[in-house]
Amino acid sequence: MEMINLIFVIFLGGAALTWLSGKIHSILRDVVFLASIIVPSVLFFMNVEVGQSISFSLIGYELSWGINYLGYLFSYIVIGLGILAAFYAIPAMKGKKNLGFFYSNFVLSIMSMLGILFSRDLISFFIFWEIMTWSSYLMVVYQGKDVQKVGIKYFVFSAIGAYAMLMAIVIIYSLNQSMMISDLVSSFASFEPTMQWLIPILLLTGFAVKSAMMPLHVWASGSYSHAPMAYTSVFSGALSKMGIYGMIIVMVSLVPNIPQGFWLREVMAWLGAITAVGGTLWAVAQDDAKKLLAYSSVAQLGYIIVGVAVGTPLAMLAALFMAVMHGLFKGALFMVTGAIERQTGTTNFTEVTGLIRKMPWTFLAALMSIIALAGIPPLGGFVGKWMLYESLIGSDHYILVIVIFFSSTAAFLYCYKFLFGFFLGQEEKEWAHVKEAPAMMVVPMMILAAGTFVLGTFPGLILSPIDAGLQELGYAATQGRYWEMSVLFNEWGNQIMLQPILYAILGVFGFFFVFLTVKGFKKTRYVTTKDISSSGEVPLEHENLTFSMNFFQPFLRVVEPFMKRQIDKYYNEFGRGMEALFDFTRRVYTGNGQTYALYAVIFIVILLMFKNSLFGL
Amino acid sequence: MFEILRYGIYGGSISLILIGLYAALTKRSLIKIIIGLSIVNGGIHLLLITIGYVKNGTAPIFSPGFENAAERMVDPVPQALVLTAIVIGFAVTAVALSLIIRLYRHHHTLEIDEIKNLKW
Amino acid sequence: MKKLVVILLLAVTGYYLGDSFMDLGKNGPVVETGVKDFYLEKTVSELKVANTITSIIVNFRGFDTLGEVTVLFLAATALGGILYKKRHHVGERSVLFPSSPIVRAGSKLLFPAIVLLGVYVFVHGHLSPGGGFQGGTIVATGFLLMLLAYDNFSVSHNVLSFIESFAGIFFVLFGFAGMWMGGTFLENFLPVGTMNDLFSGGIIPIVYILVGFKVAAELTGLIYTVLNEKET
Amino acid sequence: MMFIILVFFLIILMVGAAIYAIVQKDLLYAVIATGVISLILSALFLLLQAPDVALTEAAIGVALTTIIFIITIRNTVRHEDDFKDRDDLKSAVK
Amino acid sequence: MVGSPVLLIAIPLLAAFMIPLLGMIWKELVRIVPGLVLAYMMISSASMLMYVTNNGTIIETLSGWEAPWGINLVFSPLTAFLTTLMTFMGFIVWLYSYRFKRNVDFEPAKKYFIFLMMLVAGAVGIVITGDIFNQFVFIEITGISAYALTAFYTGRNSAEASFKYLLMGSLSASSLLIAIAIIYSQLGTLNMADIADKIHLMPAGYKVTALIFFMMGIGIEAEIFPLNGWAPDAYTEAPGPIGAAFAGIVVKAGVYAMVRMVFTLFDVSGTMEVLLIIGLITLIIAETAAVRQDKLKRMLAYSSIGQMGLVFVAFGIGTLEGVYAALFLMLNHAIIKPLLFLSGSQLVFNSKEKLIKEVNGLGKYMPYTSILFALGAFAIVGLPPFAGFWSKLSVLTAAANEGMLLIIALILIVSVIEIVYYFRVVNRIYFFEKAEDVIPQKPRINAVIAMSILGAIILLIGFNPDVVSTYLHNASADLMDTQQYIKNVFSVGQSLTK
Repeated sequence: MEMINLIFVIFLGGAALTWLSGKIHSILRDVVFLASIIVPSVLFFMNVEVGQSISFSLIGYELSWGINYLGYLFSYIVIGLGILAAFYAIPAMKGKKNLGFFYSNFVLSIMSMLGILFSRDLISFFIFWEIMTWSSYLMVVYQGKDVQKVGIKYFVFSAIGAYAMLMAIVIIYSLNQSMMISDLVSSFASFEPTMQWLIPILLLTGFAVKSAMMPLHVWASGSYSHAPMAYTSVFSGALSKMGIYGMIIVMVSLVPNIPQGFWLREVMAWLGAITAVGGTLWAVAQDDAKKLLAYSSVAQLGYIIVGVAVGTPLAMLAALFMAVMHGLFKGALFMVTGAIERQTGTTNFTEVTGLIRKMPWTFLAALMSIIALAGIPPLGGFVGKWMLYESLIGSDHYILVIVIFFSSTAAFLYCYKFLFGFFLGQEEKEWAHVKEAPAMMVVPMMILAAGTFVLGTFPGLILSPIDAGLQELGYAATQGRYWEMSVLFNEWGNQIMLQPILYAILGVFGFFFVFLTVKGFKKTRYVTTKDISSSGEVPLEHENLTFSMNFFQPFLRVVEPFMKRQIDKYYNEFGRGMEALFDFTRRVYTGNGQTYALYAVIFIVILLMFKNSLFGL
Repeated sequence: MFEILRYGIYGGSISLILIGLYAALTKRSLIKIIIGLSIVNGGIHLLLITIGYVKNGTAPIFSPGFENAAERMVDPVPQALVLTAIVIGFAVTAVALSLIIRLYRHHHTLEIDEIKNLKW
Repeated sequence: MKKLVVILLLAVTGYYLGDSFMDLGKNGPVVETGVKDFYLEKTVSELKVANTITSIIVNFRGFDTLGEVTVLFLAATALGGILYKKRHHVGERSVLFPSSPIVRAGSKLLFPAIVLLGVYVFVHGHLSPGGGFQGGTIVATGFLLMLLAYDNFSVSHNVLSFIESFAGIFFVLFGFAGMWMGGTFLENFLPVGTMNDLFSGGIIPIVYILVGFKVAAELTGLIYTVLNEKET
Repeated sequence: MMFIILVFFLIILMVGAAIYAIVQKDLLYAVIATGVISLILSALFLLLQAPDVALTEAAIGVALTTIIFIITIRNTVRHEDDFKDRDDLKSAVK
Repeated sequence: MVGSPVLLIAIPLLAAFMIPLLGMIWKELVRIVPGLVLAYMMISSASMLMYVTNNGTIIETLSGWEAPWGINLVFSPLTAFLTTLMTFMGFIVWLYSYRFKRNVDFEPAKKYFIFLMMLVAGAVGIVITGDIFNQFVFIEITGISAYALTAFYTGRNSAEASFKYLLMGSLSASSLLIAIAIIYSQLGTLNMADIADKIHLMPAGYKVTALIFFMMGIGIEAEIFPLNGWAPDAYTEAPGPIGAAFAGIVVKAGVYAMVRMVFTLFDVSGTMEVLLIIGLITLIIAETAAVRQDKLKRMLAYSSIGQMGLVFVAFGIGTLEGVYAALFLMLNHAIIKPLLFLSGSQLVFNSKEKLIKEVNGLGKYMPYTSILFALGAFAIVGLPPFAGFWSKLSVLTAAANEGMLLIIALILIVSVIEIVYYFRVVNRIYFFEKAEDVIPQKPRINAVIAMSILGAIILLIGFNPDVVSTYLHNASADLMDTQQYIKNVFSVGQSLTK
């Protein structure tokens, strides 16, 4: 059997076995779960080279599976994050009910993401896309919190996107009788202009839903925060990247063939920028860590979309680099949130504070990934943002630069809020019992945080596969000489230019860490929030005095007019109106049998009266 | 002359059909509706028989000695169809009436406007 | 208002309906030679049956007749099912109108005559007008008369279902026999005698007699079921 | 000629009976009018050289259908627009 | 080849006449014998399907007179495919409803199984007969069985639903008779092939009038929009397995009659567009009406009507691919919707009102039924890798090849609506809390087997649609080729034509 088939068969069988073995024993289930994710991944990295492919035909459609460089790059994100999250999931999900359901869905969604990267034709692309959609949907509704609202919203948006994609697919099939993506790319230039506009727009709609672009992002906050955190790290880190993957294919191989196609690029870039700003502002306003991270994911994906849409080689480098980075630090942050939720039971800043001494390692991971998110050197976020700015300036998008810059500065606010709200500040008595999360949860997030550090120092590690992917898409090969593109890199090797500063900062960083841990054990007096006397009067017990209460009130008061417009509201109104309409249409079926007979006579009379026009007499 | 006969019978049967349909569509009593449907059936049967009728033809029954009177005979096929149709119509009417009896047991009325428990 | 709408709709329907038959009245069908000439010719030459309608119903379109007796059978069964109540109270029957002694005597006199007429009609179905359906219905009317005249006149359900089941079974079995002997279902495999003879036409009279029994039994059972439906 | 006049007379009678059956509020009379329609129909069939159909229509249409209608009327209501026990009708229709 | 086409109708009739006698011998026989008969029909039609796929159409003449004089049965790839499907569904429904309710006493049980058997037999007759009046008779057989089955439960509103069905049914019978009268008056024949041969002689006006009356008469059986008022009530009030039988058997027969008439009998231009428009209206109105239902079976009924509308849209595309897609849709719908009906009626088994909110949280108490219902819901909204996806894909492809982009968009929008209401129910089953007064009912073993077979078929078609595609291709080619049909029927000298 072909290795590629074997991988997917193992995934499927693993999903089924995970479910079944849960009936026998929980330890067995965990083992089977890990095995059914790790074994195919190892097989994939060992035995599947780029370019090798299998093809078979199903009811007249030629299907073909195989991996290319771009897919290989994304498979790093998917599989790396997937394995870490799988390890993380086992302690994180301990004690929850129907875990077999959770685990097999986990395996299924990993399989479907890998399948999307594998599929070289549109049909299997769509099939794996839909499997990914419903498995992630089942994850979103897994905890059973208002499923009828959040879950249905997520699935309806995904279905709209997927069906737009399906429409594009059937149109493509009707135009050139083949489902191959390569045939589409080769023959796209010969389509007539309406199709040349319609197809990319439909496809981009499908991808934009998954990557939470602005008008279609409303599902994101609810779904990201309702799924179990162990899955959300994959959901936000890897699954949203699938939209980016498709978007790159469309933007790079279809859009350049469109006359005046750059308008599409501009529109996409601006939508991405608006997404970034809006996501950032909304993230600042949140008091719940999950929602904050969800909106910050929306914002980060906005940056990536900007990079993909601008589409110069440097912008592509930036976008893909940021995609990888986002996978790393956002996965780590969601894991941190999950750990805090598991230890304290809540993720609300206004309730839990001062965990730094309780969970130092979690704090360390959070700190590093926050630094990476905020784009402060030396961690990887900086490299990506820098390259993005440089590419935008280089391609004369000055206003975009300003917008992006604003949003990334505003991003500092929620980064600070996240860090402060959980870890710093005084301690509440009620969290005195909190312990550090188990090692199996800490190690994955530490690995991810370290990944941000490593990539920040040696971006060449990931830049070279990115470069390979871009060459495949037809960009000029840079032979790994990135300094020709960006001033960021220095001549010798692909390292960051300002190495001394980097290591100085590293020293400070390490000192800070040592100081922190040492200071942690010193005898000092720790005060609680209630241990203050404001002008002589002692605060009441029940009033919430944590620092996170209305954290950024002045800032929010400033930006409030921009945030009053919620797209969400319009969608809800629309849905309600449609339901009212449907409730009206079904009144056609009055329970009266005579009316039905009357309908029959009306039907026949209409046909008889218009028979000349209907039947072409 | 013969056309007049034909048109007359066609008109009679079609008007019977229409009257029956009118009853089925406007009357509010279930029994009236069923009466209308049976009237419609009668009209259709008459229509079918008239299609088969030829000018002063004879019944399609060979009496002894007239074995070759076939060309003056009326069309036997519609008569066979009507035989079947009559019996089927009677069967449906019987089922309908028994349903009416049960409806009356359940709803205590024959108003078709009152029998609307199932709607929308 | 509704009446007006209905009248308008029906007017349109009637117009087109009449229109589609007008031309037929003037200059006949577009295809002059239908299947009927074949039927008339074959009835005399091959089936040796006097009554063409009988030959059509039983032989040419015998499958329709099978379906039709099935419809009657289903209707009788459906009546039983629809009006089914947990406990039957047979005997107490809805009396439509109290019958005078004269009616009783008259119906007692008339009953054998009616049944005899019916039997005659469906035995001679292939020679003279009439046949299984007509005879069966006539017999059923005879039973109806008795049921109306005598409040305590009752027919045994088992006997009725025996008769109709056996009639139906034999109908289908004759079809199989035709398949076995002649090759096609319901084929006329018996020798056709001489025309206008009581024993002529092969299986046609036999099948028609079966149909007669079946129809009589089913209609009687149907009437009986409905009559036993006392308003509760 | 006589034949045509007879047929027309029967048709007019039949249509009249049909209209009567429709407008008559008393269902019993309406049913009997339907029986009359069937009777005229069988006569017409006889005139149109369809004796078998005439026999069937006479037996089924006139006798059996009418009697089943009458039994149904006996078991339900006789007049088109009178409703027995309207009060528990409210309870029944719910 | 086991048996011959006529046996598919004669054997059930024989059994139906016998069952009252067998019931006097042993009461259990009235439950077993219909099952045996349905199993025989399934096996025989399946084997004949194999035969037909290899050797071409079987034409069987009845009572020794070949077409157009006698009635003939046409067992072409299309009819063989549909017959196999319907008999299989009949057997599944029998298997499910064997001892469905315990407290049913002997008489109703006997009648139930007789009517179920005759329902299947009548539908098979509608499909395989080659004579319009014979088709009318079979429509009546199916209709009376359906009325009786709809009114099976006393004490509910079933009589009301049945009466509405009967009202519409007798209207359809009348209009069918009128259409037959017009056809016969002009062409002097009743045989389908003969009519298809001579229809071009007929004046266009009468042709269209006859077509319209036919459309109304058959459209009532096929649940097209203005004529389907009876359907939701009948589906709701009939016993659960009978709802499955309606969705899987009766409607399929109606659709077959419609398309046979439109594609083969009449050569009227523009009929396809009319079918397309009617199908679209049916699809949209039914699916939107299904969103706000509060009874489970009623929601399923509206969804089934909508699927039929989609089938008509696919037929209305008018190309070979369209027909192929429509047949694929019919197959999938005939497999999936019965599964939904069976498992759904098991979910609301003990409730009086059959409300949707009574399935809350039953996923814990009856896991197997719930997973099957969820599988059916996933499959019918067309999510890969389940069966419904392939048929939806083929419909869209067929429409795209004709350039009907608007229709594609409408179909997809409606599918989103479908997703909404199905997933609400699935969420209720799994993620809600069970109400106290709801008593879960464990399905009997035969019901479990029946549902599992359907689920397995859904997965099989979903993962490898090629198992059915050859039959579907033959069937669609057979439906499109009118001349071949006429030639087959008239060349009965050798009754098996390549």
